[in-house]
Formats: sequence, C-alpha cells, structure tokens
Amino acid sequence: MELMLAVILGFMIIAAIYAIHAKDLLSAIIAQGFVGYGLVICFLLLRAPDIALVQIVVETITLIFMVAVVLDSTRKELDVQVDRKQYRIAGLSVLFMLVLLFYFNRIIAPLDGFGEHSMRMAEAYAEGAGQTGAINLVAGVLWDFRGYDTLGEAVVLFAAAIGVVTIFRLTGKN
Amino acid sequence: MWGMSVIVKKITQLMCALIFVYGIYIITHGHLTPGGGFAGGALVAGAFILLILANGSEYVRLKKQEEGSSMMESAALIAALVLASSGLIAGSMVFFNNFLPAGIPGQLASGGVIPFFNIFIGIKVAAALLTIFLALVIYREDISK
Amino acid sequence: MTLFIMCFLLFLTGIYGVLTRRNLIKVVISLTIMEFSLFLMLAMIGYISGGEAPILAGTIIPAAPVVDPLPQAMVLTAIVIALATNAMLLTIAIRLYKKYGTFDIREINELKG
Amino acid sequence: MESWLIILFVIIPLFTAFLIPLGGKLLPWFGRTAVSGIMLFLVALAVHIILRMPGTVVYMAGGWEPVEGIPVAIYLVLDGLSLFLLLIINLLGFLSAFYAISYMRRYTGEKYFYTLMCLMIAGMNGVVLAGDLFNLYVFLEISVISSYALVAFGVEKTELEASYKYQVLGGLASLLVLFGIIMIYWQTKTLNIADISMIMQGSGQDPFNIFIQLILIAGFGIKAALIPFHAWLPDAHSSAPSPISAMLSGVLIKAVGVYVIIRLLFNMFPPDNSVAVVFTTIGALSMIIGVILAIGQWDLKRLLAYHSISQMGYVVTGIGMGMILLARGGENPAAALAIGGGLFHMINHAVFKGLLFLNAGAIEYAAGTRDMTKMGGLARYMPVTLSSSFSASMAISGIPPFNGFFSKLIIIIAAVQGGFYLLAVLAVIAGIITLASFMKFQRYAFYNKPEPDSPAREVPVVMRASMISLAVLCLLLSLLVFPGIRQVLLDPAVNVLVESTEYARLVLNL
Repeated sequence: MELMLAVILGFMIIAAIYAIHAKDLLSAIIAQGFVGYGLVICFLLLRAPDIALVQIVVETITLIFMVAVVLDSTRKELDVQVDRKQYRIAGLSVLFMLVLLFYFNRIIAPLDGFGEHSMRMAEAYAEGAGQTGAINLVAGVLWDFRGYDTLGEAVVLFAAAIGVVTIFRLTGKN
Repeated sequence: MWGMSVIVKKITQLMCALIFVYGIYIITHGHLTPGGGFAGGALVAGAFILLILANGSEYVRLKKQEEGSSMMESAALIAALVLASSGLIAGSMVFFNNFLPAGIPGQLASGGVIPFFNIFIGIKVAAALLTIFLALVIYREDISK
Repeated sequence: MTLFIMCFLLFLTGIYGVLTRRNLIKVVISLTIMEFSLFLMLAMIGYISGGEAPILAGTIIPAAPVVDPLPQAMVLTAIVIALATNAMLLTIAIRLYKKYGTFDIREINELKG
Repeated sequence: MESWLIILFVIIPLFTAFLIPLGGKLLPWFGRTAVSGIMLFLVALAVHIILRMPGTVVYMAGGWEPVEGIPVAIYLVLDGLSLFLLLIINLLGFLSAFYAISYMRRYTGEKYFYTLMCLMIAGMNGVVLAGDLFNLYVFLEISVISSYALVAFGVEKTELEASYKYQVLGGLASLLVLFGIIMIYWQTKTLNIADISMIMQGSGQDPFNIFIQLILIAGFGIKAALIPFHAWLPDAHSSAPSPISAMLSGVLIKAVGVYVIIRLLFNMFPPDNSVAVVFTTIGALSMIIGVILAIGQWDLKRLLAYHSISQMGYVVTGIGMGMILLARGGENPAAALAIGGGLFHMINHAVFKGLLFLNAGAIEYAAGTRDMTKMGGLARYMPVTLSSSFSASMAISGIPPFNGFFSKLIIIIAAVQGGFYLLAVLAVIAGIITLASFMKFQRYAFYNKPEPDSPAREVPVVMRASMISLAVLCLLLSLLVFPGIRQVLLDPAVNVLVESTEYARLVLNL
C-alpha cells in the first residue's frame, strides 16, 4: 500500500517536472493531466471515493479548458536560451529545496505518521450518520456539520463564473 | 467552433444522454453513494460541453446563452441559501438547520435536507461550468467576427 | 513519513515552476501542481491504516473503523476552489494573448515597478 | 444580544449578490440601489451591536453543540476586534457603493460590478467573523476571487496585466495559507481556532510552531502586501475602478491580511518573541520602503497605492511592538498603547485612504487623466474635491487636528515608552516624507497653472456626498482619543489582543 503510493507519487513528481520543462505547451498540459489522474488513483487507494470522483471529473473539464486555450493560441513554449545564469538559478533553487526538505523532515518527525491518524473534531462526524441520516459520511459533513463551508465553496464558483463573464466583455467602457 | 465528422457527432449525441443520466444519478444519490452535487453537476456540464465540442457551436445556436445559464445558477444558489436559512426564518434561529426527519439510513428518502442541497448545488455547478465554457466559446466567436 | 516528504517535494516543484517560468500557461500549470500536492497531503493525513471508506453499508454504526471524513470534505472544497481560480487565470491568459499575441510575461509589461 | 444577528452580515450580501443577475435583467437600477441599501442596513446593524456592547458572542452554524467539550460546528465569533473590523468594512463599503452609483455609469456590465462587490463584502465579513480556520480560508477565497475580477473590470491591457500579477501572487499566498492550515490540522486534529489555541498552549515553543507561523506570515503577508511581498499592490490597486481601489486599499488588505495574521498570532499561537520580532521588522520595512518608493510616482493612483504599503507598515509596526512587549511577559501599559495605536491607525487609514482614492476617481472623472503632470488648476472647478482631498492629505501626513496625527503620535509615544527608539525615528521620518509627497499632490493637481481648455467640472452630487461624509469622518475619528468614546469602540478591540489567551476561554465558554 505505502509502496504503491510511493511509486505513483514518484511518477507524479517526474511528470510534474516534465510539465514544467516541456518545450511544447500541449505536452505540458498532458503531463499535468497525468499528475491529476495519478492523484485520482491515490485517492482511491486512500479510501476516498468521493474526492476521486470529483477530481476525475474536474480534471477532465480543466484539461478541456486548457487544451481549448492552447489550441486557440500557440503551442510553442518560449525559446529558452540555456545560459550560465539559468544553471546558477536552477542550482540555487535545488539547494534551497534541499534545505527546506531537510527542515520539513525535522519538524514533522513528532507528528502522526502515515496511517496513524486519530480523530478529535471528526469523531463526532464519523459517528454522526444517526443524526444526519446520510450514510455517506462525507455528504453529512459537507451539507450538515459544515454546510456553511460548502455554501461558501459554491459561492466561490459563482464568483468565478461571474468573474469570467466579466473579463470576457469585449469593451470595458461605454 | 466547427464540429467533427458525422460518426463522432452521432456517437456523442448518444453518449451525452448517458452521461447526463449518470450525472443525475450521482446528484440524487449523493447521500448514499460516492459523489454528490459537485461531481454530478460537473458531469452534467461535461455532457453539454461534449455536445458543443463535437457538434460545433452552431448546433446549440449560441446567442447570449451564457446569460441564461448564469441566471439559472443564481436561481439555484438562491434556492440553496433560502433552504439553508429556513431555520432562521422559521424561528429556530439556526443557520443550516436540518429540520426534515432523518429517515431510515440507506434509503433514497433519508438525510433530511441533504438531498435537496445536493440537487440545488448540482444545478448550480452545472450552470456555472457551462457559463464559463459558453463565455469562452462566445468570446471566440465575437473576436473572430 | 517518506510519503509526506515526497508530497512536499511535489509542492516545492510547483513553487519552483511559479517562480522561474515565464509563460502564462506554465505558471497556471505550476499552480495546479501545487494544489494537487496539497490535496494529496490532506487525504494522506486523514488515512487510518485498515480503515474503510467513509460510506457505511446501510447501517448507522460503522462496522469497521472508517478513515477521517473531515479532510475528504476539505479536499472537495479545495478542489472546487482550485477549479475557480484556474478558470479565472486561464481567462486572463486568453485575454492577454489576444491583446499582445504572446504568452511571454517579459513582453507583457505595460506596468512597471 | 440575539446571537443569530451576526450571521446576517454574511447572508444579506450573499443574497443580494445572487439576486442582482436575476433582478438586473428586469430592472436596470436594481443593482445600484440594492447594494447601497443593504450596505446602509449593515452599517446600522453594526452600530446597533456596538451600542449594545455584547462582549464575546459565539454562534454555531447548524446548531451543533460541542461534544465532550470539543467544538463540532463551525463557529462564528464576534468580539471587540471583529466588531471593529466589521464597522470599517461596512462603512467604507456603503460609501464606495454609494459613490459608484454615479461613477460606474461609464462602464459596461454594471450588474456584474455590483454582484462582485457584494460577494467581496460578504467574503470579508465572513473572514472577520470566522472562528474556524477552514471557514476562514473559504471566505478569504470568495473575497479575493471577486477582487481579481474587479481589478480587471476595465478589460484594458493594464488592468488585465495587473489582475494577472495579482492572481498569481494571490494564488501562491492562498496555497501557502492552505498548507499552513493542513499542517495545523495534522498536529491538532481540529480546525476551531479556540480549540487549537487550547491545545497549543500546552505545547510551548517547538520548531513546528515557528515554522507554521512563518508560513502563515508569508501567506497573509502577500495578501496584505507587506514589503518583501508587495509587488502586486501598486498595479492592482491603481488599475481597479476607483470605488474598488478604495475598498481594496482601505479594507481588503486589512480584513484578509493584517486582521487574520494578528488574530492568529495573538489568539491562536502562544506568544513568541522571535516571531514578533520578524513581524515588527516586516512592518518597519514596509513603513519606510513604501514611502521611499512612492516618491518617484507621477501617476496619482500609484502614488496612493505605495502610500498604502507605508501606512500598513505603521499599523503592523504598532501591533508588532505590542506583541514583542507581550511576549517578554509581565504587565506592560506600553503594549496596550502600541496595539491601540496600531488599531486606531487601521481605522484611520481606511477612512483617509478610501477618501483619497475616491478623490482620485473624481479627478479622473473630471479631468480624464491620472498623470499629475497633466493636471493643474483644478481648484477653480472642483471646490468639494479640493477641500475633501485637503483634509485627507493632512490626515495621512499626520497634521493636527486630523485623525492621522493622533494615531501616529500614539504609535511614536508607545515606541519611545517601549524602548524602540529606532522605530520611533523611522516613523517620524516616514511621516515627513509622506507630508512632502502629499504637498506635491496638492500642488500639481489643484494649484499649478491650469491646462488650457480643461474639460474639468465638479463631479455629480452622489460622488460629492460620499467624499464629504468621509472628510467629516476624518475629523470626527480624532474624538477616539477621548476616554469615553474610546471605551465603546477601541478598547474592546485592544483588550482582545492584549489578553491573548482569554479568547479561547471565552469562545469555548469554560
């Protein structure tokens, strides 16, 4: 289980690095899709079918948007001339990342390891099916215990839809 | 946007109906099985997006269609907000009050107000994603004129 | 712990992309990768060894221990928020492309400082 | 007090926002009147609550009572500090919405503007009232996503570019915040701020806490545009339509930036000296570098935007000094004074910077330009704009008897009392440069040789009314230094921060 997750996660990291460095925007987007669908498999392994379903649908729609954008404009990544400065920046950022990783490793040491999680606030949610009547506990959390959050989430999508329509107006002023 | 070949068109028209029905199923069974308003709504929107992609934007005769879906979205959100604040209005002064009986867990008619929220949010998400997509398509047509 | 560190590595990859890429679409991709890593981290935190998915089989009392449903609800919310931000970013990218004819940040510099 | 009243601050703007796309189809005037109307109602509600002096009010969404002392529901918490912020948000929101009635006539898509504005206000009210970390994140996203769209409202090149920058940095900030929240959930397994505070009090100062606090300072520091993270602010705030610039500079960077950061650092984490020093340093840097960057600006709105960075630096410096003194322990009157000065400057900045942006909008409306070299002689045509912008300029530069003088004075006195002599000197220097900068603005805009055949004339009455009300407020807020009035508004807010661990006890009702 842990090994499987680690392998998928390793592939996701490789795909992410490829997505960032690809010369062709379309292949970068496909690589990003690889990361997204890898995430779906991870969710299924982690016993989270709800978010796996949402992620697979949302990822597909995001990919459609992004491919539409790229096909409509240009596929070419800007011509990156590799010079000394680039190598220096890359080297420095790798060094910085290593330091951060080391620090992160140190501070998470006392926390619960993978699979050793215990519940505090969620205890009531996990036993709450009798009170909400929904046997899908996630639906109970979403629309009963924390319905206020979920309403906010719907409002975020509403704001984005209105914002997209706003930005696509052809002229701003009369 | 232009459509694709006849075979693709016919098959997507069939597939869209299937996806649409599956989306409805996901929405209405959100409190019993994985999924719910968000996943189902996105599926329903996906069915429409597929239809537009395969058949071209002429097929649905886009003329300020995004206004319609945007209004649909607002209406669904108003319904959800009224349902959420019905506890406030009815006098119990509780926002997000699950005032309907919980029912027998496992049956379709259970979970109090949760299925209603799922339905409203399903409509809302479908309308929102469709609005975003239609805005993109309409913008492309406007700019190419 | 290795899994969490790999997750953090994915997060750092995204940050690296945001800070170094000069292409509007690449920046969006990098932000998306950062979001993915956070979703995964949240789902991994909520996992309990031997736990079942938080969908009970027709009973109220869980037969086996279930995994934490709260992080899953949080991930769901975060996914939709990420979708919203991505849609906005892509919209701006399209508009900028139509105005300038390029995705290059360095050429989009009407504003200085 | 009926605790359900506080949820109205979120529900009413949301409901209006959903109604405008429907109602705007039938009645073109629906948006503008509805928004002004509800904002007036919310201001009245905030004043009503202030006069009742409720102490700490807790509202549990969904009505879920705590199980074995562990909070289950999402808490909405109203205490002195949130009430203070609510008053600022809704007051400035009302005046901006009223001003927009005339100003936004020139733009297309008016109903989208009012929808997004309502969403932004609902989001900020939600952030200020949130007693739950994840809820805070969700409402923060509502307000910032609508502000992204509002910055790009003009859909010209500059607006789109500013919005893109803002979105990328804002998205990065949101992800850092989410990362911090995830780490906190991992450690404490709860999301309620009061509950987290109870758990963390026992934990002391481990490296984990410091790491999370630094992550959160970085995340909310980007939102608040403090100095290393300020790159987006001058572009975004100067590109938006003027009423929105007033909202962004006057309220948004406070509500989703500084407010959240001080709430979390004071009331959630145990006070820590090193974090407080970092926070104060960032504030002092913002104060001095912001004003230096502003010197060379000739675009009026960019000048004001850089001054926002500098003035927020004052706020952060004041509060940060209080935090250092609190972390060192013991009863310290200087800490309360410093925090009080910072919060006082926060409301003052909202009023005068809001007014200045509305003035800039009026000048742009009348003269058609934002470039100060192309203005001149406007004093003859625009007496109301002249007088209101004069009072705002005097307030921001700290000239008595305007409100800015008193808050800056309090911060400087507190710095001297607390032994931070360098910060006191820096605050004085920044104040002097600010004065010079605003004398430049007054001279070039109003008194220079007038442009020949300038189209300028006084702006419509609605815009004038908003500007006059804010100018009067600039004077009236000086009264906050008097004890009787201070006890109503300022002291409860200061007490929340000074008695930092009381918050958890009051919210959990132990």
